[in-house]
Amino acid sequence: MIIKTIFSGFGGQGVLMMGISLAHSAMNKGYHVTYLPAYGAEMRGGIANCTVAVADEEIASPVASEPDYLIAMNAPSLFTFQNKITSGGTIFLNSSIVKDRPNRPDVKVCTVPCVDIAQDLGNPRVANIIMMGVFIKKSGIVPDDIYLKSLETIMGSKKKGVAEINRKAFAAGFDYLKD
Amino acid sequence: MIIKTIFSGFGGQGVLMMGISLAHSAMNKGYHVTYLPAYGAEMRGGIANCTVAVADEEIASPVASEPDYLIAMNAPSLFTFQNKITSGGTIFLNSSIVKDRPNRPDVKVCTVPCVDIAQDLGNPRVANIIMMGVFIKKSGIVPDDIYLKSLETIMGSKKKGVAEINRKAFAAGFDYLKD
Amino acid sequence: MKGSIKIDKELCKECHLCINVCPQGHIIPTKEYNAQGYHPVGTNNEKECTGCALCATICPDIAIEVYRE
Amino acid sequence: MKGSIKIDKELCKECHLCINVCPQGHIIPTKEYNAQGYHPVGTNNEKECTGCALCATICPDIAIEVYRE
Amino acid sequence: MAKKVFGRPKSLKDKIFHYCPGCGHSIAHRLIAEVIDELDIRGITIGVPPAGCAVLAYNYLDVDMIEAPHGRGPAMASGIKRTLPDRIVFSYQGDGDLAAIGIAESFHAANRGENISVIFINNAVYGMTGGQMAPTTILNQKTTTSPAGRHKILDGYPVKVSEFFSQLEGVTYIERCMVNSPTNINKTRKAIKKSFQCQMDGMGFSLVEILSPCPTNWKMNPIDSCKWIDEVMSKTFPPGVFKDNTASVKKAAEGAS
Amino acid sequence: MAKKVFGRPKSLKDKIFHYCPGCGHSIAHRLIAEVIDELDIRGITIGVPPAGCAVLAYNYLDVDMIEAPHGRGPAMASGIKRTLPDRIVFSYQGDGDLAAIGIAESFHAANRGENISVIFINNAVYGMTGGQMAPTTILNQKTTTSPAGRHKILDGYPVKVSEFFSQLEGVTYIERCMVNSPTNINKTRKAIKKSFQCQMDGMGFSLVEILSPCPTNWKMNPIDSCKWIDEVMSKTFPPGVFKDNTASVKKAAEGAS
Amino acid sequence: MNKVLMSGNNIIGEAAIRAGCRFYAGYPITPQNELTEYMAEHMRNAEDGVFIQSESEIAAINMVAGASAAGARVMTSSSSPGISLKQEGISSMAACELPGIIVNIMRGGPGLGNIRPSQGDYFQATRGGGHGDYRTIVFAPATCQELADLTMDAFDLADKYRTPVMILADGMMGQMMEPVIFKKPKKRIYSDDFILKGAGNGKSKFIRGLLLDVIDEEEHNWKLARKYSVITKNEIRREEHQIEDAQLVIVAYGTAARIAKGAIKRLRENGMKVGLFRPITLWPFPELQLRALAANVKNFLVFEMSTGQMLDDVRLSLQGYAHIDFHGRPGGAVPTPAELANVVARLYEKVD
Amino acid sequence: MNKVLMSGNNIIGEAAIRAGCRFYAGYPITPQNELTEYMAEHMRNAEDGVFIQSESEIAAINMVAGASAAGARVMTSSSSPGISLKQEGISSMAACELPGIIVNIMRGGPGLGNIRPSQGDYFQATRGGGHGDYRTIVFAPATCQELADLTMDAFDLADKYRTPVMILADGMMGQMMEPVIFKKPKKRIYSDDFILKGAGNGKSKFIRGLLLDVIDEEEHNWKLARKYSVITKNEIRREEHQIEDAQLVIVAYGTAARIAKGAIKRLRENGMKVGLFRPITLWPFPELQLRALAANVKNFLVFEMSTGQMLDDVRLSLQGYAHIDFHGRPGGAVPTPAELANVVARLYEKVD
Ligand SMILES: Cc1ncc(C[n+]2csc(CCOP(=O)(O)OP(=O)(O)O)c2C)c(N)n1
Ligand SMILES: Cc1ncc(C[n+]2csc(CCOP(=O)(O)OP(=O)(O)O)c2C)c(N)n1
Ligand code: SF4
Ligand code: SF4
Ligand code: SF4
Ligand code: SF4
Ligand code: SF4
Ligand code: SF4
Ligand SMILES: [Mg+2]
Ligand SMILES: [Mg+2]
Repeated sequence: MIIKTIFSGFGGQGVLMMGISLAHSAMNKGYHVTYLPAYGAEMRGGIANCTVAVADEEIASPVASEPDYLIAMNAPSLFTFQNKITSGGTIFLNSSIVKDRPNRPDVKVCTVPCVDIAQDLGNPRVANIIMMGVFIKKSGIVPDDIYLKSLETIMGSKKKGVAEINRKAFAAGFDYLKD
Repeated sequence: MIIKTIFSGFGGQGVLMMGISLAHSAMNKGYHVTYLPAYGAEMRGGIANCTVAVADEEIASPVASEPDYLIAMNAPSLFTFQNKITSGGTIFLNSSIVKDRPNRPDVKVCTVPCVDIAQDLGNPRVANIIMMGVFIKKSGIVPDDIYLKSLETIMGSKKKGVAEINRKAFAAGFDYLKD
Repeated sequence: MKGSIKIDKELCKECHLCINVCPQGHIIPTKEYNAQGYHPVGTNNEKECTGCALCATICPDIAIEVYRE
Repeated sequence: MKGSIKIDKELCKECHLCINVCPQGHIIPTKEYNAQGYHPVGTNNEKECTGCALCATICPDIAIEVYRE
Repeated sequence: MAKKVFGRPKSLKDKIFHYCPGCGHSIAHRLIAEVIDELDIRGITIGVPPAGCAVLAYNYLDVDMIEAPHGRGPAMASGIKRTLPDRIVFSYQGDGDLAAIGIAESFHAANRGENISVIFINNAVYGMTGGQMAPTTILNQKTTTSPAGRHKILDGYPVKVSEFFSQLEGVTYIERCMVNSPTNINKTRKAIKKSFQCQMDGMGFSLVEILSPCPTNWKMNPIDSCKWIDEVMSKTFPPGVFKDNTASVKKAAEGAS
Repeated sequence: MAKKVFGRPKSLKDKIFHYCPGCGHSIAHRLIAEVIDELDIRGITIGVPPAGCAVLAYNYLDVDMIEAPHGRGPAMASGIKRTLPDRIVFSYQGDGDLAAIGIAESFHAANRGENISVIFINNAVYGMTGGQMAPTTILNQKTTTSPAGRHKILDGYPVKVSEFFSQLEGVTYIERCMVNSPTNINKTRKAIKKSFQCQMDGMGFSLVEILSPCPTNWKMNPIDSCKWIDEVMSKTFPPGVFKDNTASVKKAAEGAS
Repeated sequence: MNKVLMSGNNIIGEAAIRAGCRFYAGYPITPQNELTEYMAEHMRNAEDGVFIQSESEIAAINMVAGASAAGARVMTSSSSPGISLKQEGISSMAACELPGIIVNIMRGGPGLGNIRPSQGDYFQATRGGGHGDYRTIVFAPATCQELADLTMDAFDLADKYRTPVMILADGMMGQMMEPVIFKKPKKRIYSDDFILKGAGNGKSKFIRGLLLDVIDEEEHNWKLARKYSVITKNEIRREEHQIEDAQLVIVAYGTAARIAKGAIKRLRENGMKVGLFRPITLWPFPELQLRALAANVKNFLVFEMSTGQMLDDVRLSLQGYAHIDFHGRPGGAVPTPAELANVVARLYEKVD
Repeated sequence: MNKVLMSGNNIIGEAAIRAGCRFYAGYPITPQNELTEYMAEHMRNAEDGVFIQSESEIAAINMVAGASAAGARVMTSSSSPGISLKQEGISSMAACELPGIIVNIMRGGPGLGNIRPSQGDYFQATRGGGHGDYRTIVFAPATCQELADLTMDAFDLADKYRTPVMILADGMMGQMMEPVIFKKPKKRIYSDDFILKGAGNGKSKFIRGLLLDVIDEEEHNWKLARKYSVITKNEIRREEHQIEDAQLVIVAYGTAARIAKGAIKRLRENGMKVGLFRPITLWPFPELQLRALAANVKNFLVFEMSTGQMLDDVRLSLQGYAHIDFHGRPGGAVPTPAELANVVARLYEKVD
């Protein structure tokens, strides 16, 4: 089994952290993982993205020819990556911002108004964690408890209280899809 | 025909100029020539030397495997080069300074007390020109008038009067060997 | 003096320097998005613009044109 | 004060700085050659050395040792 | 009818700056374009942008430009100016570019008194590469390579380019300005104009240092960044004219061949 | 019995200098050796000779030495000193080495206040390579690359290293001396000693500039060369102490960790 | 020891510190900044650790040379343009036989180029981009784990042979995160005769690259050449992957080799017998090992993220014994395994 | 035109000025100082001529790049360590497609080495010692006359292909005097679209090597690669000397080739059929021309004043079709023709 996921969005939306948290939790679950950010530090603006591969064997290439999942946090991300997704793959869309929809009939779409949900929680910055809640549930790559532990480890050095907020945000996402 | 000559001495003795003047006059006589200084400008002190090749055909290598002539203006020059001279070649020795003699039976030696002669002329700096007088006569590579013209061209940019002094010095050398 | 400004919302990067320098409070934040992903500023028509051009002078992105009557 | 100097002729490079600074005129040129090809300086015993060491101080080649009684 | 009193300068291309919100580079670019417009020298100006956040300056300034390797702008500008002495040549440089890797080239171009203008953006960090310590990082300032704050013994002192370069005989005019308020921005425009004018008059090397906000790497919002320049940064780097020989050099130049 | 009052310092090897007759490098070497003897630090001293006529300094000075690429002595010395903070580390440099190709490394080592000593031989030319113009060549001085004399507009101005580096906050002590007379030579020895002492006391960066004759490339005899330093060269480069913070730095250092 | 998820740049820093590196000097440049930043944060916390953000790449390499001469384990890092600036210094370290690690996290070039992963500096790294007859050992890791391991090994080899060692990776390796386990570093073994610590009461020493006497310099050159032969004999490393039955072998290193592995997986799923030969030391190049393959394999594809540089070494190795094709993606382009698989598949058809 | 006796360094300077070079920047270094000094004296006398003694080699290459962009014919010169310092700048000029001449009068290396003639910078010159996929045309003259001719040609090719061109010689070539006749320079032909002179009333232009977009940078790399193919097709130069009946061919360039000619003379006098293949362009290397020889000649001796660098190109050219021996004299050693003849004679015996 090998699963490749692309996370993509504006610079400030925390997409790299989404990828790292997935990679970290998958590592803790015992999988082989790679995390590959597309890098733009010498260039201001533009979109940020990263690719995470999770597998039960050595991962040959961290580059995704045909990713299984795309998490698109803004419209340019959708346009850039929608044609790379493997047939039968899933696109997670930040529908608070992205009004467009993919033009491919062979991929599933999961729209998540994660910014709105975040605003409801009183913290627009956790939209990415909410999205992760949805993604972790839907993809089933790692159990939620392992993911939450990783999230805490990663955020560890930062202030207290944050953990609580993140947990709530994750739960909101995890519970968003009732199916 | 190809004739290779090494001029060697202390830094201030004007040995490079000796070589250039030979090369220049041989060029003017219509020969192929190369002039190759051994270079030490990043190093103070030590001996200066140069190799001049004169030939009636293209000169393959400016490096002398077995030079025909050595002009040794000081003792270290004699020690350094005496074993390179071709069998039957000639060593011109500044006998004013060099008390030693070559230890090879198969080379000719021509001792010239050129510093003493120069001092007699009232100008110790022209010892090298005096030696050239001897050398040009003995080697017969170029006629004396061509040599003198070259000497003037080379010294050209310098002050007048110098030409006169040089001519005299050359003549003193040229006439030194009566045989 | 009476003036007015024209904000090019696509150029605005939500730095709010203009808001900070406008002596009239004529410029305000908005909730819209532009194609760059920023919330461009807008004008508050309740506060009058004098055309002093302080906002345009400090606007790093030349998003503001200033007019005077 | 009475002094004397010892010149290492092999070290001397004929710069004549010592001659120039010696207040006594104790140092003079020579016509000999050393192995380096220079004419090393020598002493003039007609002029007395005071051992002031000015010559040694300026000698670039440390060719002069100075002694005092 | 309403009259436009402020708009885009002609010498700027119609492109969105890639700079971060509130970045001083954007303002400096505009000021240069305004000066070029005012002096009507667009057609004879050649600019040399640096490696740094302003590496893409040629996307914005509508004059001939050639990118220099990191730090080498003044050498390149010297080559251009000596070849085309009647063109207006400027080098645009960040603090890392000018005072770290490029200190030799800036120092010697200044010392030679090259008749060029240097626009020097001091934002106290390496912006482009993500906020490392620059020569101009102030003491105790935290950056990604001085996580505990710049330490004077271990990291040395903030380099005061304007003060320092003023000591060089080759230098004609140096001023330090700021782009953190409309007033200061207008002063900066004047300084840039003076620098270009100095060159047009054949008076030699000039440099305008501009204290410029980098909200991204200062990890402050743009408004606080402007305040920080006033309240902190300008204490280490006081604004002002550090050298102005334009009057006397003019005279000397008239005397020379 | 006669007592030896002047002889070869212990820290000099028993070798004939390769320098030209009347060369100031020879004197400077001896002075360094004398100071090392006086301070009894031969065993803990590490020197960095330059590319320049003094490239072979390790043949003479009997201390550990490592040759630096041209101009990079202060960087190398910084690396050594930071690794072995209790050793005495000095960089020995010519004017081309320090002020042309190496200006960045000298500038920043000084600015960082590295606790090293720089012995700077200013002979107004590139000696080793045959007498080209140096940053310190004085105006109108003829060299092989300024055959018509150094031209201030085309070639720039003589770089005043001591004046200039004194401006840097990281610098503790700078003095300019000459080795053209016994008196000046003794002053130079004192300055070198002070510089080493400054380092031994942990007080930071110091530099001793030495106006030094290069008879060969000045095309003068050694005696005239010494005169030329007095009468001409020292007018552009006046001797003196340009900075001396040893007192105040000592205090500060005692306060710090 | 624990598995941790770290980026390549940070892994190099951590591995270096664990290996006893106590002196780092560097100048920022993308895509290796995280390494400089890691050192800024962690080096000064290490006992006796020195971090200097140097004024330039040139200063960095010379600081590192000085610290190496003074006995420290040293490292500097940069990316392509900055590595070009270090060439004089690297040549000088090689001449002075100073150990030290130089990390090049390559980006697209020439000139300022861009900041994407690229392999355009192969020639510079393997031929000595500086002047004169010298070589540096060049490691080309392909996984984060290998980055950790080889960084540690690099210090050991640098000491063993008194030579600069280069770690050549690219922006992808630098940025990418993978789980990594840091092995226990070996005890530092080196002869410290050459190290300068002050002469004490003994004889003073010097370190130099200048040998004005031709005989000395020539002998020094041959001495270095002999050392390089010994290294070539002892230190070659390479990986062979699925070559037993291979009809076609891809030769690739670093990131390109990973992509190649991905491609091979796809190709094998489609029944194409493709293998990989991956040089781990680029210099010394596994010439004989590669030539040995040519006994059975008649088709090779060199795949590089450049217009073709290692290609020369492959041609030198194979000496006409096999057919060589080339696929290159220079300038920061990172092809997907699928793309490469397509390229290989087309060639494979012709093979059959 | 008159024959004059001049040193190689001065010849380069004079030929450059006659070819219309109007901008020179350089920094002293032995053994090329006479060139810098020649320019100091003569450039400022030439109309519009600019001479700058730059603060460093790095400044020089970038001044030259600027002047080139402004439309001047430009040159800089140095020797080995200084050329290493120019690598970033050369890479940048290649990326920006700026014409310009870089003269390397090689000395013994690595490091400070010594100031004797050497050929240790072959790899650096031919592989691009700087970062990224680029090449420079490399001329290797072997006589003073050729130095004059190739210097002029170098300017023409630099303009024609908008590329830096390197003249690679050594201290012996630089110091040596031979009679020389300066040919009439060709009229400068170049398209000046890329040159910056100020936009006037037209569109502004820019010159850059930074191409952040991967697609742009990759295409730029392939564009350069295509240009290099065209150069390889059109500009290869070599000399073949007494190869018609040769049993053994020496491959050597520059000074080494001259020594080889001397050796061949001696060998032929002793009845040994030895010839010389002399690459005049080191890049592009006359690969096919050399391989063609292998049809008749089965033994080659590569002779370099290094530990063996061009050797790679000879091996790449001959692809196993002939036997290759190597004789090297690195570090500034200049063997005599007699010595080389001995070496060859020993090999020749085995040939028969
Ligand atoms: C030779 C070289 N070294 C390093 C870099 C990486 N680099 C690009 S810009 C920069 C510094 C930017 O800082 P600054 O000059 O202050 O400009 P800013 O971005 O702050 O405006 C660095 C280190 C490079 N491009 N080339
Ligand atoms: C990179 C490099 N460039 C140039 C040189 C040649 N070089 C050696 S010493 C020197 C300058 C010497 O002048 P200075 O530093 O003033 O020392 P001096 O010989 O006058 O004491 C030069 C240019 C070199 N060795 N390395
Ligand atoms: S022109 Fe003046 S008053 Fe009008 S919006 Fe701008 S700052 Fe405010
Ligand atoms: S200053 Fe300009 S960019 Fe900033 S918020 Fe105002 S209009 Fe937008
Ligand atoms: S000063 Fe020294 S070297 Fe000079 S002449 Fe006197 S003894 Fe000789
Ligand atoms: S010690 Fe004094 S008096 Fe004696 S020789 Fe020297 S300078 Fe003259
Ligand atoms: S990083 Fe700083 S300097 Fe660079 S664009 Fe952003 S705000 Fe401006
Ligand atoms: S050239 Fe000048 S500096 Fe060099 S040794 Fe001779 S006199 Fe001294
Ligand atoms: Mg900055
Ligand atoms: Mg000097």
